[in-house]
Amino acid sequence: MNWPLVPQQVMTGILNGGTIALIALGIVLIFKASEVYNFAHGHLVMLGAFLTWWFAGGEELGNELFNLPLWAATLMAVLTAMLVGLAIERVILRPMTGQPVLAIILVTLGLSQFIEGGVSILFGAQPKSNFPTPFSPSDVIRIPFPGAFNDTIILKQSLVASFVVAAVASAVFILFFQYTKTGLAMRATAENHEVAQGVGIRVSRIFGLSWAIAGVIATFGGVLLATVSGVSLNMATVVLVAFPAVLLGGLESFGGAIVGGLIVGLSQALVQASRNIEVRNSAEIVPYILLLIILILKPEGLFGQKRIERI
Amino acid sequence: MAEHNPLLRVENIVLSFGGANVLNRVSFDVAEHEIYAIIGPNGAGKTSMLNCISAFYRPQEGQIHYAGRDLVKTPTHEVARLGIARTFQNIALYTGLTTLENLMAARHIHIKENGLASALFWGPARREEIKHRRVVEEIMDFLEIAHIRKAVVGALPYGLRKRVELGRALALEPKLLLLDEPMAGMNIEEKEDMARFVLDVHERRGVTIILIEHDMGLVMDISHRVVVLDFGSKIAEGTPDEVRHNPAVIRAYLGQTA
Amino acid sequence: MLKVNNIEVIYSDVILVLRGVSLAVEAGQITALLGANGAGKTTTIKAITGLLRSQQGKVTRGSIELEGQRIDRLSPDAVVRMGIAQVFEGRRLFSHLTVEENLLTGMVFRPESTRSARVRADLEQVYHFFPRLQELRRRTAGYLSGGEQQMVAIGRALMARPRLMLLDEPSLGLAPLLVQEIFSIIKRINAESGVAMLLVEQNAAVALSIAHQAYVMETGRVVLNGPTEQLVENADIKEFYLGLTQLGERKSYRDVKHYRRRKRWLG
Amino acid sequence: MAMLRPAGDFDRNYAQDMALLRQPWQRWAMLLIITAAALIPLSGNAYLVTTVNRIMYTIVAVQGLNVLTGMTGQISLGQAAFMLVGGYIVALTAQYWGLPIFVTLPLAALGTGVVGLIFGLPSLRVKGFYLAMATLAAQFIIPWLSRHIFPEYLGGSSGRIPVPSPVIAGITFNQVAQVFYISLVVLVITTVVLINVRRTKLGRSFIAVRDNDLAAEVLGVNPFGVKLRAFFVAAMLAGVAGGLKAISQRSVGTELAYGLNESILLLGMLVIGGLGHNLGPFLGVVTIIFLEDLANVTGATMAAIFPQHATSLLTSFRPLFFGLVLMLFLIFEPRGLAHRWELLKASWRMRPFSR
Repeated sequence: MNWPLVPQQVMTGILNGGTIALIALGIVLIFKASEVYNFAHGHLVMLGAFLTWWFAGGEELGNELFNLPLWAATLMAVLTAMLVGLAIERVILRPMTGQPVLAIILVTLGLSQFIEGGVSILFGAQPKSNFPTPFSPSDVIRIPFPGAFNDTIILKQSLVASFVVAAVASAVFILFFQYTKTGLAMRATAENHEVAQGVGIRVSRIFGLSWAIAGVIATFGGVLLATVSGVSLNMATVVLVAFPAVLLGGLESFGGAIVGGLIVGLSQALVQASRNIEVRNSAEIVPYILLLIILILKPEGLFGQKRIERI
Repeated sequence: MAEHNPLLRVENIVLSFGGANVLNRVSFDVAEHEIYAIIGPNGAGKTSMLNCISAFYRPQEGQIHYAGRDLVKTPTHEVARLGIARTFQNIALYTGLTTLENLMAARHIHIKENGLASALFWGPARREEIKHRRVVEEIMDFLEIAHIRKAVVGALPYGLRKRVELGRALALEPKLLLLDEPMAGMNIEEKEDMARFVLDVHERRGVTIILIEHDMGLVMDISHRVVVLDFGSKIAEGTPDEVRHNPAVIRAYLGQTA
Repeated sequence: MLKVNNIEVIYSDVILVLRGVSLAVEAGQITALLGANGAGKTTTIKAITGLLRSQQGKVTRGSIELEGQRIDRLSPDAVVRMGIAQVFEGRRLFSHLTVEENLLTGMVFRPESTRSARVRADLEQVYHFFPRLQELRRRTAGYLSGGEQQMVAIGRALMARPRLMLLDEPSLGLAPLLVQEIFSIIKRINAESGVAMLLVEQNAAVALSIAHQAYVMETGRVVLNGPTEQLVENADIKEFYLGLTQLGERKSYRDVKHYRRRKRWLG
Repeated sequence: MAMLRPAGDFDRNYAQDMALLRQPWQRWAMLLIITAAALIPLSGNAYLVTTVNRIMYTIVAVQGLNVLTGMTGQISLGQAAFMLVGGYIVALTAQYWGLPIFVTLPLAALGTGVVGLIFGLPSLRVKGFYLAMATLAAQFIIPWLSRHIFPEYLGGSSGRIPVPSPVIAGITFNQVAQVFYISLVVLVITTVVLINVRRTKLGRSFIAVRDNDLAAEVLGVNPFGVKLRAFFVAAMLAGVAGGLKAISQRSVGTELAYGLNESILLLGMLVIGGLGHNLGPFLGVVTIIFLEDLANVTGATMAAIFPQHATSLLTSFRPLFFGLVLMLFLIFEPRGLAHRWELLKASWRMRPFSR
């Protein structure tokens, strides 16, 4: 271990973990509301990033339909993603109601492929480096920290900003769930569709709403990621680490998703403090190794509930 | 007869889930060649008791002695090898297999695997299949389900599926058969058929039977002894006549204005 | 007010569960629906609430009317909007929500906010009937005892301000003493708020003690009905549902015909 | 329905009832199909030979997936990674130990089988989605390892190593038209074995675990043991398929399509063909490979029309088509083409009473 690097990596890891946590929240939301394991969530994140880039006039051909500032482009992308979310629920998942887990997983995998092809046709397959981020790589905050490398911790402003946005978005999300009437209806639906219908909740509307919200937070996640590392098709695969995060925390728990996201971010950053090059290189698979360990030792996750099997 | 020759001895079973007591110090003996009924209101712990006997649930306390072993400590999949088979309250067939294959699947514990020969369906493997096919055909014939031997069970009507499930349990050639509401949701005629099969299994194959059933008439007719559970505790045990007139049973289960 | 006219219900296109069931619930009265396990009581309730469809069941004949309006084609949430609230068999609370949140789920379909004065008043009314729930309001529902859960389930249905309440086996798995308590509260709710009730019960004795009239079901049809004073005098009811005498003279299951050998073909 | 047979065709004993090819014409038809396949390389059509060869080894991989996912109900997102393992085993054992192909392929099967067992271990405690996640972990970890450990043997970051062409009876199989016959023989063997597995003890216990693992356990089947066997068999077949792919492409490595998308593709082929059905892998692989080629042609045509978007168009039609077809099948025909085939067969038997 290269100890002077550790404080720096801990901070970077936590900041990165914020975005992963936000993405993981979207997966947990869909699962809680409709028991769908959404393997296409990473692709929704990517789609959100591409949409924002496009609304911001990213093509730079001079004949763009839109050339909006970042905030407006994000807003437009969020609205579009909401509609996409609604459409996915209505067209793809509603006809699948009652199908086994395998079919549901496969249909989201099919959706992920479809989105990948669609994005590539609409926006081009090449990575985009001109995402309109308000920060440049040299915008950094230096915090004196004795014992760290050069006795300072350097934080990229883009990372700090994305962490703040992720934290605020997560907080808004959880407050909405906890304290609004719609949030209550969603939590009730998550527990039991039939009983929820039986107390007068329009369950299909709740499903649609969950997918719309998932589209929104996926887009936020996409924008945050793009601010840090640009826009590319590869994003979808990179954010698959949100799945280990979800399972680390336990599939049913929002708090768990956040903690899981932070753990994943932290573990990926910490291995980079190693002196061994192969360990440093393992950042991309460390979340999956953690995942295997948790599946064998505590399959229900750190905060999940054990299920009682009935026969 | 329980005193001389208990086949199964349940002792002080305590089972709880997340703090809720499901079974509370339940004990009883089942004699060899007996039809033993477990009755009680919904949620009394009857199915949980069967689940303990088939080693599906692990009670926190108590023992279940059978064939010189404590079933509480036996791996679930080994219980069938000891000669215990069962049916389930909400039919648990292998829905993607045919009737024939469902019964053959239950021969699992009896079929020898022949490695390469099985892979090529040749010689010994083929003879093994045919040998067990004979046993299974006997059972299908007995239960009058031979005409649906090649029908996928998921698509069969409820009454037939119940019968296939009984057939699957019999294909294990059990000494002890656990039946969880085998006649639930059937009309009188179907119930009569099922009662006939259960009695035949008992008489001809000498199988000991533990039965959960709600139809009191049926329980009283075919069982030798009855245990009554209420809130996870045993409140009475005895012959059908004794139980029927037990005031505690009338209060908790049969129902009467106090 | 509620009329069920000769309905037939089929599950998965094959299994006929109800074969022509008719019953009527009068405004302000408690109507009991009795019968053994598997007689079709719960199916009847599901046909009324529209919850059959989620289980591959459907009403293939007959109609269900609430004050003259047909409701048998409505979705479950629309039925609740019409003023029919139900208390599920086995209570079925949202076990991770608190007691008060559970009660509030009963009114989320109504337009007012959860913090409005009307809703507060409704909550107060529930706490008036079930004072114990007031102390437990912040507790997670899953950890309550069976009796307390039943109270929450009834309270949740009350929060819908229903015209008609359907209660499916409220005595299920409760100790006799608790059953008495719950049923006396049910009776009080009916008397004080005037809501009509359809009470499905296996425990005939306790159901008949509070109902105004009752229907008896067996294997998917109604076999007997009338005012409770009449029914408790009926010999069959006494014998089969109240367990007052020995079990009747019918053919024993031991005497049914025996297995015979048949021709066998390999299909 | 499926039991209806022409008048005069009876079974007199159980052996006849179990026979697969019941009538002489069925035997002849089978022989004819295999002979026809064997004649393809003589056509000299390179596209046809390459495609059919690819179809054959892909079928073997999907057959493995069919055992694990179709018959046993355990979702695997890692089949392509297991193919990579098989490819490396074939390449390394031939390169460094000079072993002949009828040793290297079985070694690939066994070696990959063992790797499969390791990633099957979580199935002791988890199922469904959780298990899919464990195999997803395999899909990331295995290719990563191949790029980062033993770079002198596995090719390191270059992502590929050469595979020596097999030599049988003095002839070097360095043409696809020659490798074709190896694939054909392997496919015939795996198909026969799998048909027999399906109708004997092991196959029934696979399906028992899929349909009701809890009941199976109570009735004497050890679900964990059965799932591990399924993982083993699936990985074995992936290993063999990977070996064939490596030999056909004459190199192996992460660069050559062994990623998550490839695993999803294999799973999609199985679903479209028909989960758990012996014919499923055949129908699914043929359909998807045909569609892929169609997508590639469409992409190329479009790229010629819009040259400024050429790269995007060339890569995007494949996932777009595949995702769409997979979703349509899951929504409208979740039992796949094999089920359609069964319906067709039934109506053929019922003619002229069927429409």
